[in-house]
Amino acid sequence: MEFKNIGYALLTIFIVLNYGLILQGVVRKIGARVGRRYGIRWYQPYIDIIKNYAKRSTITHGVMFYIAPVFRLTGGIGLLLFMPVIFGSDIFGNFSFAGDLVLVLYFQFFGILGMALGAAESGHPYSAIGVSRGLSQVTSFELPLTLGVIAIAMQYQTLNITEIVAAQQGGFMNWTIITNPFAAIAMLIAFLGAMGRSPFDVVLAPQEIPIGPPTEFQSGLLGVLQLNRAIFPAAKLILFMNLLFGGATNWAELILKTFLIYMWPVFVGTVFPRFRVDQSVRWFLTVPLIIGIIAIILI
Amino acid sequence: MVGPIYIIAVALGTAFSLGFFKKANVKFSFAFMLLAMTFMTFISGQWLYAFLTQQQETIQIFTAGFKPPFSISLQMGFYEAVFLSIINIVGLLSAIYMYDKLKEKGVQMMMVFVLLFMGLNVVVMTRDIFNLFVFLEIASIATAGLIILDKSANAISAGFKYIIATAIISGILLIGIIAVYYYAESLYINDIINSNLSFIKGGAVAVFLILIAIVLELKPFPANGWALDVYEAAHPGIGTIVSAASASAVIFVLTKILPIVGESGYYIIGIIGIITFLGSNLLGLKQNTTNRLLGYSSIGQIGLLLTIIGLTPYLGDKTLFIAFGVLISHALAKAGLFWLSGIINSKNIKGWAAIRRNPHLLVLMGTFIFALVGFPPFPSFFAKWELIMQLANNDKIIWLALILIGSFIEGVYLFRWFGYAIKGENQDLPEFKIQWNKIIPVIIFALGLYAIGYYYSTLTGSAASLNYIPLLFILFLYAIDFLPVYIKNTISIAGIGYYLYTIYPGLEEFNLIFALIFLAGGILTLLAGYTYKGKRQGFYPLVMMMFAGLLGLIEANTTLEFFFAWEIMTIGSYFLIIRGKKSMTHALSYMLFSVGGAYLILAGFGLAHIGQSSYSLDILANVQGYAPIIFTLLAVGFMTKTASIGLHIWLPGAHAEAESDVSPMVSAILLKAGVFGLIVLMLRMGAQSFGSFDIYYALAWIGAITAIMGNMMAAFQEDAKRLLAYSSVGFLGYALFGLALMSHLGWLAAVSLSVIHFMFKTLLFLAIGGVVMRVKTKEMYKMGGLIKKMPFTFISVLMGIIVISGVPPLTGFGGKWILYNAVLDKGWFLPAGAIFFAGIIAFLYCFRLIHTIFLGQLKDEHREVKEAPFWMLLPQYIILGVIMIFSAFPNSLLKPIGEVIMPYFSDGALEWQGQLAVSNFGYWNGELIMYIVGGIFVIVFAWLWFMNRNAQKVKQFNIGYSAERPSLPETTHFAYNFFAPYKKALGFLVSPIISDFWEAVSEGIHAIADKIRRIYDGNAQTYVLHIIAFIVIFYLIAFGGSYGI
Amino acid sequence: MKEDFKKRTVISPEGKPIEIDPLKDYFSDAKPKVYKPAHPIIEKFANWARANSLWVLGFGTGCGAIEMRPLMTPRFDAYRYGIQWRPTPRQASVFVVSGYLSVKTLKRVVRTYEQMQNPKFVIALGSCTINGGMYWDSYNTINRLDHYMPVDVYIAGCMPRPESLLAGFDKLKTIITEGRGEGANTYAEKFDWYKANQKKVIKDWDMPDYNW
Amino acid sequence: MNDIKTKFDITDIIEQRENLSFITIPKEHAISLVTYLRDVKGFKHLVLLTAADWLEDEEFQLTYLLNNPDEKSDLGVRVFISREDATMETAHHLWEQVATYQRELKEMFGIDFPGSPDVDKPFILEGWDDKPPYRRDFDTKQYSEDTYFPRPGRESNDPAEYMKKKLYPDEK
Amino acid sequence: MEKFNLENISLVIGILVILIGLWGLLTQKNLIKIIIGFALFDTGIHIVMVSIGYIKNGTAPILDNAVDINNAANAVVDPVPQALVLTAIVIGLGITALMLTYVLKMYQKRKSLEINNYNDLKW
Repeated sequence: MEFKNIGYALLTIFIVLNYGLILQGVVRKIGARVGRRYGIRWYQPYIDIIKNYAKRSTITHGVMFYIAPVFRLTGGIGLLLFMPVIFGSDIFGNFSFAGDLVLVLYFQFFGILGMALGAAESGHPYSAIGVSRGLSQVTSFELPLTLGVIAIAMQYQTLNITEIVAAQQGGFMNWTIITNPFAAIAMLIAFLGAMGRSPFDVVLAPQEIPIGPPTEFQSGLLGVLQLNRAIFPAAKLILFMNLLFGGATNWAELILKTFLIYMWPVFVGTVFPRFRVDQSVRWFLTVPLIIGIIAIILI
Repeated sequence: MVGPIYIIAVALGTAFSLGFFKKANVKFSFAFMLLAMTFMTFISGQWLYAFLTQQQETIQIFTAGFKPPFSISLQMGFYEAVFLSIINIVGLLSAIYMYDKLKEKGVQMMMVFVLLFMGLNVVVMTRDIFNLFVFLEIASIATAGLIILDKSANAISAGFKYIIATAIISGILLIGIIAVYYYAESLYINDIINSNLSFIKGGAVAVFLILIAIVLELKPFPANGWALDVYEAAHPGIGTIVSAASASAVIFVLTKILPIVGESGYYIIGIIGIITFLGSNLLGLKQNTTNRLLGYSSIGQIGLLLTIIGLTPYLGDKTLFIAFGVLISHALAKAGLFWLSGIINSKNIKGWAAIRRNPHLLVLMGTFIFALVGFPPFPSFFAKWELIMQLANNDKIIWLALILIGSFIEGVYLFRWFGYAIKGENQDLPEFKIQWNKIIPVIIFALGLYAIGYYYSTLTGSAASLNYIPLLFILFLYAIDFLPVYIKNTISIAGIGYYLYTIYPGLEEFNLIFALIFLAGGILTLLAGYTYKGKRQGFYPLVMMMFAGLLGLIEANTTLEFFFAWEIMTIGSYFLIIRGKKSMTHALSYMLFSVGGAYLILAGFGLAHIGQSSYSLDILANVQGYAPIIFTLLAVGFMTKTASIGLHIWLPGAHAEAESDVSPMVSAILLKAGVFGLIVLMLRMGAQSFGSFDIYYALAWIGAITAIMGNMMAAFQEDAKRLLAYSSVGFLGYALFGLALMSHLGWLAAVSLSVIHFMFKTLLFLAIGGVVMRVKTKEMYKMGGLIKKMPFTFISVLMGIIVISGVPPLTGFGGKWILYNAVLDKGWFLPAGAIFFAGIIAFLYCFRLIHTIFLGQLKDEHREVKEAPFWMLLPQYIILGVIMIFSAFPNSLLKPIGEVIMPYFSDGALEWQGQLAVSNFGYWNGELIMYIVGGIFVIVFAWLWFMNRNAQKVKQFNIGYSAERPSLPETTHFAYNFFAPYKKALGFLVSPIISDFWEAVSEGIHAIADKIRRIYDGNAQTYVLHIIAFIVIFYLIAFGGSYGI
Repeated sequence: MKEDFKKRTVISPEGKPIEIDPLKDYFSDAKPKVYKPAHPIIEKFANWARANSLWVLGFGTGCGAIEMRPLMTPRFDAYRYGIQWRPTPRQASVFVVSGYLSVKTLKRVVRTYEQMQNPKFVIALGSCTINGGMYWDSYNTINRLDHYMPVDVYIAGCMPRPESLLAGFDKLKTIITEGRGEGANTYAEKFDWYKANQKKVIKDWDMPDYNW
Repeated sequence: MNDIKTKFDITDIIEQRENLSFITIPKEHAISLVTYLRDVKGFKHLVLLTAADWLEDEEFQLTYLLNNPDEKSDLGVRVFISREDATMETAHHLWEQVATYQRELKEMFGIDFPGSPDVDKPFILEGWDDKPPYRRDFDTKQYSEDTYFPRPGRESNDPAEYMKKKLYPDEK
Repeated sequence: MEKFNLENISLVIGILVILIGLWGLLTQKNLIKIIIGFALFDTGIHIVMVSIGYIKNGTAPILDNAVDINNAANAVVDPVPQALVLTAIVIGLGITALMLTYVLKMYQKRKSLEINNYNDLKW
């Protein structure tokens, strides 16, 4: 590791952050257009973040509450940096030499756990309810995801993401989604849960428990969370792109692929209504689980 | 040397001369009687000494100067001397014990008493069967006479039943004797033996009648209702005599008679014995009446002895060792318990809670109970060990199984009783006062048990190396129990530390790792002991006993040492667990699972010993046959300690109810004993399978399901310590899974997870223990918001749960990463999926733990709660430091473990490049991750701090609450049934199927016992009918179709 | 005052009685602060962002709530102006008080307003908030919202149509960009006056002076 | 109806419609009548309990409006109680929800119902310290002007006049 | 006719008395009658004992002139069973006496001789 890596990492974060924000805006815009609305401006997420940072007063419920957004954003950035973003690029390989796929999978929880703790310290019952729902849902979609990951790791005989991407080079017929469809389907369904969009958005459930865990967060704290909301989904998209869709050799390819992958939960989300938690837990542990098991058996 | 004939002379003389004393001189006459008893004891003891030290020859005494058959002959040999000593010592101490009663009843009773023992003495010594009959009758008439000591109607009617039954039995005996005489034309036993009666048509029947009569004197199941009533109703002193002295004498008679019967008699004795053993213990289950329970236990023990005698052909020259071990433990322990029951004076076993008022009495009772069940260091332990080894060696698997089942059932009711004594909650406890004459005999017998136990251990060839130093240390701690806590704590820590220091150079491989977990862990948890004030009576000896056991496991080279240590550990932990609040039922279930598990281990070792001369643990490596069965038995035995699914139900309660610093000991340290056992087993036995079915695959699934179930149940607990306890269940599931993989990485994962589990579970249990100590409740939803009051505890819990959940950068992730790689190496994907599912479920309970206790709303009552005591925090922060080091430099933990595993599994080892671990599949650099995460964290935090440095601190009700505001913290803290939707979706998985199963088993057995015991309807005639039916049935069995037994 | 907010004595785990004053112990009693605007250039940029990211907390008190809903529909689509709805006062910047305020409601409105973070803006909807409207002589309905909290924009009407609302939001944007949206600071500066007015009508004042 | 008349001391009966009538009864007998109606006559449902202030007669009028779901008919029981001593027997033992009505009446009219649960707790007004507001001698306009900072310059116009003047200023 | 010799007859009678005694012991509800049953049982055993020791045409086992010393073993009735019977009778007496003592005590306690009244201890 050299110090220039840090510079490269900052560059990656910068690009992905912007990409994430724009993606967020564009997707919401698309959602609005589906509903025959004009929708927000594509740069609205930027304004929101600036607005939140420009808030003058902040309240805090305690230490955990204060550093929860830090945990969250660290989780998001870490997830991004532990993955090779652009295949074959020294600059955007980031810190993927520190750990493999297992690290990436487990590092997701770093932010989730930290956020949950902070939200809980706010003392707001809705936060706790949101966390309860969120964790319940995470546990359930993690099972098909794990099965899919094992299947993929076995398929390529490695846990090294770079090598997994390398093995998928040379045309889309080499992509995992073609070569190992069951694992890919199981993981893509789990991906729906991971993105937290409808029908699996009961965690935030704006009409029900205001917005779940972040209910009490405001101003700068919320701003940090918003940054994470830009980076974290983008990082997840990149992970799935790397695992299932052959990775990307340049930014254009990355943007195209991740955008299209994102359309999958967006599409499902605009079509299906919300599941209750027990329903989604049950659902994840039936259909996707069976697909995952088939994927394992077929190895 | 005083001739044995003087025993009779003295007894008779005393009995007659007592008649001259007047009632006024009752004290003097008692002294006179005592003198006589002492003299009898002296004579027998003197002979015993002579036999033991100077090679004394067996002597024959012929009365009236004739040789047999024309005279009555007595024999004094080594065995006679032993039995006479036991009987006379029991007699002497009984006399002392019954001083009050005898004094009250006067000289007549003393006469009867002396005559009873004269009868028993002669019964042992005589070689003439008619003489035998006469003195048996004298003994039973005397017994019946003594029963009247108690004036209650029950005692009298019991005595009547007794006399009717014995009269019938003696009638049978008489017929047998005369018939034998008819065929053998001699009453001298040696002559009868030579005449081979069993091969004569009628002779066999005659012999059978004698045999069955003697057996009936031993109260075989089910023809024993009369004896039970006596046990229940008569004075406890009588119970002692009947159970300890008379039974010993009759057992001896049986061994005298058996040569007449010949080889085939053993078979019948064995069957009767095992039926008695099982039946009587089964019925004992439903007993609540102390003395009747003891009666059932007595009969059960005699049944075991009969079984052992019946198995003589297979046990060979070990019979004596085994039988005597069982007999002496039974005699001393049962006598002790009967005497204790006379002191406590509680008819119902629940009333025994009264015994707690005097802890020393409790120690005595514990001694007797553990001796009866066959725990070390008592003779019965070695006897049972030898018994199982020999049975296994002779392929008597069914007998082995039945004996273990019987012993287990006996353990159930004895420990239930003991539990009531230690922990039972009972309002109106009987008052009792301790008289010296009553307590001294009890103490003598308790000490005798220890002494004989030690002597016995030296007789066992392989046990010579048993390590008694820790036990002496325990004794020392017991002696200084009156000192305040901090002194004893320091001494204990110093003791463990010194021992660790001395054995450290000799340790290697797994022994080193586990020694560190056990002993260093012990020191850490003991540090928390400084928190306690006062004396903490009885705590330190018990703790040290557990650690002595754990230590013994590590030092064990032979199966016996291993088992010895295992049992010592069980005793210590049992007492530690039962010290907790409301722990009675949990401790019982712990004990039962432990005893059951121990018996499986015993059976496994026994089978492994087939065809082996050595007792070394290495015999496991080349067992002769039964390999998969041995493996399964041992594995299941060890899994009772690791609390794998199905065998886990003892754990949550036991761990949750224990004291704050005991929970980490039993949870973080004790469970590792099971892991250690599994490692010892797997290293030596290697891969095993039933046909094509791989046992390890099954183990992996068991591990995976244990992990899921443990974690899920943890997520649904309201009780913080119970949550942690279930979490232990789950985590040991991972360890089991890792071990089952049988690969380098699997073992690396399992061992490192064990180490990590030890660390974080100690951390968490201490932290939660500190919280519980402060807030005085374990229900999590009653806490909340404690972060502001106990920030240091919060930090350790936070780190603990990050480690549990395996989130990078802390060290828990290392275990998960290795497990992933191990699984991919091995190719067991479905259980792997389950294991990782379990890992994710861990998040649920982790979050719940920290949220409901430390976050959310602080409760009214807790507004002035203080931080946990320093001595609770100190060990936590030591562990925390170690965790941080292991997290940042994972190879400091994993590399040594890997090197230990290397000789056994070398394939697929990790390759270390600095802190970078490389496996076949992936790589991981703990140090780098730590830096990266730390770096990002600091930068983001700095940014946030810069933007929001002057944030307004608000209080707990300042929340956006739909324009309202909360009014009570209780209603605002979302904590109860935290994962309600999850429970709705998956709760069916954690429905208590397993506890229901065990409960149903237990209920069923109890119901059967209840049905069967209805045969004892309390009517003397029914009992006579039982006796006759018993004779007829065994006649049919013995002569089924053909003559000749 | 609700029973739960009265002083009570509980027993600590050690058995010591503890006096609890919920209003003091459970609520912060800090006074609001006046936050000075930053450097004009930064402030100008910040105001632009604030103006274009109006996160609305709708307080539907009466019939007015009905008129808010259409703003989200495709027909009016307030989102395109950067107006979004936020369910918690912590995150919202615009407080829309839609309609008449009974004394009881006023208490909640004040509390909610105080829970929002500086800078915050108030849009008062309908005649009732201006002068009581049809409830001008009611014994239980306040007449002028601006006596109880700083109001940036009044939208007259009974009720105002969604178009007026949009016009009002537009007006608010102008006010913010011009740097006149300092209601939160005004509130802090004239805190005593506002409090006196509030306490005059809210008879059972059972909360701290400032609800953080 | 005749049955009631014979059994109770009815002072007045108004038969508004076929299925709606009002009967007036002295205060002392009201609850027993209501009980009778509920238990015997099938008026199982209490529609409402309300009051009117007859300031001039120095009386409050309480109306228990009962409904007979089987016959689909309503019956109002009117009770006049004096304004001076505005108390009435409680009826919460007949219908639980009456307690709520009585709380409201206590708050708004100052009619007391001794024994009714929580009758003294504030119902919708929090901390009201003036005369009960529904009493007609309470001047709500005055109160509002004193309390709620009336906006100066409020004038009211007849909309028809105003628009006429504005649109057709020339016409008279 | 061999079967109907003295020893066989007494043997059969002895066994019959034993059985009658047992029958009485098992069926009678009165304590005294039960004891009588036992006494019969005991007596039966004694008869059996004596009859087993009997040698046909043997004389009393007294070594006087009537018996040839060298042939004594065949000529006299075996003396041992007779000695045994004496002892057994004494013991039987003792037991019977003790039983009666017990019955006395029991009667003093409960004023009843019905065996079913003494079933308190069971199970």
